[in-house]
Amino acid sequence: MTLPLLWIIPALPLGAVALSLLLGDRLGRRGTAWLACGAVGASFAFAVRAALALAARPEEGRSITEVAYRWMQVGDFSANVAFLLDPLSAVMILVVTGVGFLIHVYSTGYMAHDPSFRRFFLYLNLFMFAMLTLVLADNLLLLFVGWEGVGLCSYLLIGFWYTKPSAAEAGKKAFIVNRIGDFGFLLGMLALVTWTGSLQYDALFSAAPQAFVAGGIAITVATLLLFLGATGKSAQIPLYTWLPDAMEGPTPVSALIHAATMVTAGVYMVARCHSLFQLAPISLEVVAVVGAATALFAATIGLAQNDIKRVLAYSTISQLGYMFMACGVGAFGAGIFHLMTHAFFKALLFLGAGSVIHALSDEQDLRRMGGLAKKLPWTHATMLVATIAIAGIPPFAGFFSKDEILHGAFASGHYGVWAVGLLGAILTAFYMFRLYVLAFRGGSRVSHEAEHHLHESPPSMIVPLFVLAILSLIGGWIGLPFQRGGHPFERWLEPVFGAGGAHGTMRPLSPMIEWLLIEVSVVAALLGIVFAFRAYLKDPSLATRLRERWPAVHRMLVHKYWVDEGLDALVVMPLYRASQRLWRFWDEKIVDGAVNGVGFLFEGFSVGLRLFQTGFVGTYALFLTLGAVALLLHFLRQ
Amino acid sequence: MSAPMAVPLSWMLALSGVVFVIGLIGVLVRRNALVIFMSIELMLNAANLAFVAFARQLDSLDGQVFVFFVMTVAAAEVAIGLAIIVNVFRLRETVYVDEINLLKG
Amino acid sequence: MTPLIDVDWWALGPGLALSGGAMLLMLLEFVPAGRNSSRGALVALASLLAAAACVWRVHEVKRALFDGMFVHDTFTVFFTLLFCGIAALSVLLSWDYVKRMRINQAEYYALLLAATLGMIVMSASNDLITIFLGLELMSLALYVLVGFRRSRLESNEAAMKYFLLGAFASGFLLYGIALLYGATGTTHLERMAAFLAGSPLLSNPLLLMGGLLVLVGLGFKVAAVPFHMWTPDAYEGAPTTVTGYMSAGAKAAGFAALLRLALVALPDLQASWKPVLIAIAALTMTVGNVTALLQTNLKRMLAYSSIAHAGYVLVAVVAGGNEGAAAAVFYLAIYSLMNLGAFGIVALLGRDQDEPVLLSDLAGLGFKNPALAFALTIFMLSLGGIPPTAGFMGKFYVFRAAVQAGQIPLVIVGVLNSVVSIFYYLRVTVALYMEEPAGEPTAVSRSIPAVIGVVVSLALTLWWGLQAHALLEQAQRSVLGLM
Amino acid sequence: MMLLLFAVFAITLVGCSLMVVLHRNPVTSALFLVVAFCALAGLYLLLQAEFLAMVQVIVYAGAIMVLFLFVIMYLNLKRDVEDGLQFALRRGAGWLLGILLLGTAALFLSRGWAPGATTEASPPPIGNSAAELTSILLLVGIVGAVVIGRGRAKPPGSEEPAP
Amino acid sequence: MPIPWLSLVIFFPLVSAVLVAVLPREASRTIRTLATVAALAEVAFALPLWWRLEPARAGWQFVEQRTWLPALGATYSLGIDGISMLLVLLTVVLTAIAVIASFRAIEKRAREFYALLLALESGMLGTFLATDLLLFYVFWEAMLVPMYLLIGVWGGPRRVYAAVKFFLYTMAGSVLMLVAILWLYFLNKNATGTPSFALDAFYALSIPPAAQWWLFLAFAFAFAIKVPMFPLHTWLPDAHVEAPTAGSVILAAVLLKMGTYGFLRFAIPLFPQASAQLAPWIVGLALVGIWYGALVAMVQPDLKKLVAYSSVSHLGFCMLGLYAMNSQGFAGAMLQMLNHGVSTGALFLLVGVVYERRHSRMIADFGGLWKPLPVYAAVFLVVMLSSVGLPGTNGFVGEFLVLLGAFRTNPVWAGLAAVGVILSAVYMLWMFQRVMFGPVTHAENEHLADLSFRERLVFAPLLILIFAIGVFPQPFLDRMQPALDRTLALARQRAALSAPGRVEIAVPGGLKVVIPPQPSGGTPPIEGTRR
Repeated sequence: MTLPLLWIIPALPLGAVALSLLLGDRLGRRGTAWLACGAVGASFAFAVRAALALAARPEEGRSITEVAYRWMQVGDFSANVAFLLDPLSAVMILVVTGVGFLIHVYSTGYMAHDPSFRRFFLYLNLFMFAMLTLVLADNLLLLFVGWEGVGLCSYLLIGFWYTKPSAAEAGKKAFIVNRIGDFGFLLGMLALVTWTGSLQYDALFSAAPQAFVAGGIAITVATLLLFLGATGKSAQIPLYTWLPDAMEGPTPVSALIHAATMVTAGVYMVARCHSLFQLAPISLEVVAVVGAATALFAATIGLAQNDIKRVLAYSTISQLGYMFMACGVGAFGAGIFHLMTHAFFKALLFLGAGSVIHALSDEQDLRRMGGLAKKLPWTHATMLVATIAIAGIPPFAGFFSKDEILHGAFASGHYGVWAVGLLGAILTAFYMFRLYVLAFRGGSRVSHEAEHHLHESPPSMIVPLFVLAILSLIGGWIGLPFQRGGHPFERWLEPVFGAGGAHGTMRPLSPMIEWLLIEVSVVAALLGIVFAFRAYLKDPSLATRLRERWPAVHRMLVHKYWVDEGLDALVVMPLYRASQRLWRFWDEKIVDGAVNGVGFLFEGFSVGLRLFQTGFVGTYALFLTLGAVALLLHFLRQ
Repeated sequence: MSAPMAVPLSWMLALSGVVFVIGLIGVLVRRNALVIFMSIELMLNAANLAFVAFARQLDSLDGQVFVFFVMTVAAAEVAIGLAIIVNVFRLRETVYVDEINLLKG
Repeated sequence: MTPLIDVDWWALGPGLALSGGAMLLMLLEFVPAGRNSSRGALVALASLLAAAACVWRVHEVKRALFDGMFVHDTFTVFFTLLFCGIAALSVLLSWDYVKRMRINQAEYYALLLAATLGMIVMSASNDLITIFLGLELMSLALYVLVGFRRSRLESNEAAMKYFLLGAFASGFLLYGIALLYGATGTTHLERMAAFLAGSPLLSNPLLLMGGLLVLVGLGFKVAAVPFHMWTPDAYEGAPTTVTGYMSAGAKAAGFAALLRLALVALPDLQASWKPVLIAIAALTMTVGNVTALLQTNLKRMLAYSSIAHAGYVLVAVVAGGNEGAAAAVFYLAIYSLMNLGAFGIVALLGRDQDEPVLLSDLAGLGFKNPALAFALTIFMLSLGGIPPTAGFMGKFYVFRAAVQAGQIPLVIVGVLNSVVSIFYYLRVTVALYMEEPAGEPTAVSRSIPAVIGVVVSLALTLWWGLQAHALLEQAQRSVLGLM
Repeated sequence: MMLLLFAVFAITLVGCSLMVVLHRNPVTSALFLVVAFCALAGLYLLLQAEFLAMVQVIVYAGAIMVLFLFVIMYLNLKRDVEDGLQFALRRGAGWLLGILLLGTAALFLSRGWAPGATTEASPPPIGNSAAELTSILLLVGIVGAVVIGRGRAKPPGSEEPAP
Repeated sequence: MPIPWLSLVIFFPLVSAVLVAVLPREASRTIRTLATVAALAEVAFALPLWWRLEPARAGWQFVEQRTWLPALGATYSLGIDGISMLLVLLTVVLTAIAVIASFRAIEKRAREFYALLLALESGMLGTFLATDLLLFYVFWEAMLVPMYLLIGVWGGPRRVYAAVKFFLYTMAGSVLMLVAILWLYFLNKNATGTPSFALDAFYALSIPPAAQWWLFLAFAFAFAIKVPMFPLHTWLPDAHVEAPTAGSVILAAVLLKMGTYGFLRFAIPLFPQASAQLAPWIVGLALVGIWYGALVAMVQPDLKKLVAYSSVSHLGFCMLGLYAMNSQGFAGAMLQMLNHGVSTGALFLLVGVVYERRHSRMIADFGGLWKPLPVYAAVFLVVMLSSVGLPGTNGFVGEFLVLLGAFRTNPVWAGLAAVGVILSAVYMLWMFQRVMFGPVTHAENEHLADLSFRERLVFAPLLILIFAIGVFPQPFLDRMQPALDRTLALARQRAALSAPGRVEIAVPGGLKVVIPPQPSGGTPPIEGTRR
């Protein structure tokens, strides 16, 4: 079997970036589009080839490492630029390149009229490179390169329309909040390398049980630091605030980066380091609790948002919470499974939303939509598929993965987590269908201006929607439950997460209870859907009444619990003011004042000494005599 | 050994010291350049007295020779000093040192 | 037996050459010459060269002259050459300056030679009498030189102050000598040392008081605090070339006498003197530098700076021993050179009527007259002790000697002082390069002899900064004679 | 006898010196100085330095003081006006310092002092070289006095007189 | 006779400077060309050191030794190892860039400007190459003069204040070092009998702990001012802001490195015990510097000042790495020195570019520059990312190694320092946002010219270095590491010479300072790890 040439997968988009930089505007729009999509498409092809090659190997040999070169070696520390292909990274590269390719294609349509067309694809390709590096890296340090690289691209793409101050601000916020996470990640890495001696996965994971006392403080702190990094990248409490703002970027970006791929890097990383987390039960609990809390918390905010993309953003945060919930309860496979299905339907949702926004001439407010089903039939259809998928109605993809997570939570005894997850599922179904109803059903609230230009999107946008809709429908079938020895997806990941994988720590449940769980979750989803239809289609006054009944709650939700404002008032402004003081007062007055003070002191001495120099002979003689007397007194004293 | 000193050396020294200090005080308290100069001459003479007294005590001529040179030096000094003072007076119409302080600070 | 035509004549050469030159010049005054005649300068230069040549011819020899009143040794040779050099440079700098100031009289050079002779006598004397006579010879000549511009108020004010205070200090010196004589029975330095050697009389109050008063007198000459207060006034008022000459020569002569007295006559007294000298050294450096900080008149600023430099030399004196004395000698040579260079440039800068050269007069000169500004900058940096100039080497060697002697606190005071001093030296460069002239830039005299003088100082300042080895060896050799 | 003479001379010397310093009129000061120098010459006689006594009278009391008196007369000086607070302060400081100096010196010497002794049998015939030096010195004195005090004559190369 | 290569490298710029200085003032083209050629030729002279140096060989290479002041034992001796080689290359490259970057910025008095710049280069190179302490000191101080003049003559409105402050501040620090050098010299003389200022001689000298203390303080004070470490940093913002672009570049890129170089070369290996005992204090100041520099940088309205304060922060990382006292820390610090030279140098050049066009450096005068200046913005972006230490750029490798080293010595240090990673992003991105993003707020910014060909040429080598060190750091690490390891070994070995123990230091005035012994050994055991 030939080597799968892993390095070429990230190298292709990077090559496209370089080529684009080199050729500049000579490339033209068509050329740019072909180059960008072609590179990612080729990457996808290589990814498929690599995955097939991997699958062709016997189960125990499903781990291929390719060392490109030695990156750095200092003393006993060394790190390579090396790529690892195993079932987990195979899944990831397929998702990343696959969804990425579709979004590239979609973008050629969506961005067709943007003056910075080339720059957009440059960033997008750069992102693909970084993301692929992230998932293919065979050590944490290289992963970190990709990790920060995607952060950079996210920063650039959020601020793509840089003349919009809000976009620039959002980009900066994303980067900085991510940096806070990276701070944790970095320290976590330092801890791991200091005590295990390596950041290379194999070496690290095999050394960890010897280096750390299971459940000890060191491993707990280290993993929590890593998790802090994950919360930053994957927008979990407390570092989630950047993601809603990130919607300032172009919609394909939201789809690719802030839904399908980058934000899941945290989940990937936690899953990748599962053996470390398993050494630290407390950390796992934290992961589960943070995941569950985020899932619920973001869902509640999603209830009251009116910006179509923001609803989706909070939904993303919430869904990412589910993934962490899965990891936290030990169901890593389920987390990755949900990661994959979520990539499909959330990308679809965003792209659909993009299509809507595109059609409505950049209108994003749900209150000025409605009744679009007839005008945008393809968009409507695909969006509906995605909405059902995220709501968790069988046999759509979301159902399988979410059910898996809830099952894992229940089976591992995290009943509270399970309950929160279930509640989240109701809310998810509700706000997603609220979005659907407000946008596509009912009467039109579209402004005249927009009405006039209303049109269905071009094929370059519709085709990716269609493909993704199919994936959202069938993507979950590889995870059909109730098969002996786990379902195919889980078996595929077994070499990574170990035999019994996700269920390693779980009590097997009786089939009856499993069925019951499924029924409960389906019913929950349906409940949400029905309520959404009731409140927003059948009886719109219901929503209003609810709003009026609990105005405080509503205000709180609309303002997202005032978290941004709170952070601004409690952290940002004080820091800013303190820095001002530090500069204006401490630095200029005290520190520099001391320095200049020495100067003034000497000048003062100088002025004083000059006073003695009166120009009178008498004074001079007096001082001369004084000197003689002083000398005499000195000797007298001896 | 010389003939026994009728006047003890210490008395002579005390006298020379007193005269020296009187001259010194003159320099310090007077403003007239000429008087200051005269006071300086007093100081020099006090030193001369000390020299002579020591020479007597030590029975050596060195001291006396020294005094002779000092007198010569003093003569030259007076010539130059008075010339300078006269010149100052010609330009400024004063010999009060307190009125002569263009240069200071 | 031919004692008359012995090597003594060569050793006496400087004295003969200089006194002969001085007398010739005085006679020349009776032969009328043009206003711009250079004959005085030429004669002076010739006698200085002759003096230097004579002493150089016998620089390896050590012997006593006049039955021990003078001694011709390496120390004498070094200082004789130094004084001849200082005087020669001063003659070069004065060449056109005196013409511009309309004081081009042969007496000017005659007095210069007389003062130089006085300095040489001070450095060569082995007896307090000749030290006193040399000092008076130098001082009297300098009093006149300071007041040479009779019609300028500043000049004769300076002369009067210098004279009155100088005579006052001479009184102290004389009384001190009298007491030393009384305490030891001799004025001869070596016999004094012999008398004191092993004697229990070291704490004799007469001796201590005598030393103290002599210190006052010599301290006045070298401008050590608190006997320094005449310096700025005299320096400012005197004709600039005279200022340069006296700041270098008189100080070096004072130190030469002090060193000889301290090392030859009173070596055993050093222990009791050390604390006093430490205090004086620290005070001298600090007062000189701090007072200089805000001066705006260049000459006055340099005057204060010269006070501070006396402090550095005193640090070397405090260090004592071979190394300390060598460091003092070394420093004096370097200091004389750079200070003369600086004053030489000030002399070049003065306008016709010798307006005081203020810092603001230098504004914009840096790019108007780059060569001159460069030279002045180098002299300032050298005075400040910034490598790679001779001033750094001088300071370095002084501080090295002091560290060796364990005087680390004093060295720290010294190095911090050099930081303070840099401030006002930098002000000169600030004016030169970083300020725009308010009106017409200051005129610069184009005197070729003076330029030669400045270039020589500049070249040596730089050369000794890079490679001071030869001078260092000479300095070390020069003090061997004293031990 | 000697002591009596010493007392007389000493009292005259100190008294006249004080008058030199204290008297407001410079002419009087100069005259007192002459007397003081004469008293000093007397002391020299007591100390068996007859030659010096003679020189003292001739050179000091004669030549130098005449020069002084001549200059004082020439300058036609009035009585000194010496007042004002600053001056009073300085005068106070002057007296204080003078007395302090004297006092400390006396205190210091009272610890026991001893004159030295001539160590070598034959004192060197000094004078030879020193005399030559003094001749140059006197020459410088003359030249200096001439240069400074040249009056209104304008030799070539000399500067314009002051306005 | 072998070619005195190092002397050639040191003095070639000086000779060129003299040549430039004697050209007629009007020949501005010739002056510029000559200066450029000289600077590039200097790069050509120095570049072969990269290959010719054998990093693994112990001791100095390309050694030159001549008598200088035999009476004092001072010699003219030069030598190079991996550490100084990299700094020499940094110096020559940055000087060449500074020369080329000044073409348009300096029109007045160009002759003097280039001459001084080249003379400065000589001084800097000499400082890095001298292996005799007196020679080192001479270069160290001599270099102040040209820098002082560069700031003072071609600087901004407060140039005189800044220049004089720079000079006095630096000198105040270094004179005490001179005293320490002398002390050391006599210690050595007393121990061996031969007077010498040779660094190797001092390396072999056993220094009593109490003396080490004072000596270390004197050396460290001089270096700390140069670094600059908090709270001795206030000369830096002034000097940086007022200096002309080339001056700021050299100042940031090279001059500050002399401080860290001094620590690495002198303070740590010569006085290892004092170093170790004071390490917590120095690290404390470094950490304060990291935080403080970043926070103060955040609120600066002036671009140059912002970059200047960011230097304080970055150099804090260098110091932290050095005082981690292990391979990673040393390598990180060394790499960070290079990185800071490249990145901050580039930042100053970038500020200079807009300053040339707009004669303003105030952030408020810009905004939306991306639109008129896309290439400029892109370069700025890359440099900024390198400065915040984004992986893939040089900054990351250095920062990571520093943090790794620090973590190994004390995890808390690393934790506190890592906050700097966040803060640097905060101030840099905010600045970038205000300058580049948003609408064009000032009409005069609409039609600014983008980078010219010459300017692109100036930035090209820097961008290449940014990525080269970021992606392929190993060649750089290979060259510095043996020398760093030897230094570290030397320090450890010297520390072992005299047993650690309580040190009592008599302070003038009768006080006594007692320093408890430092627990030796590596990382303190952390609960939950198995060693």
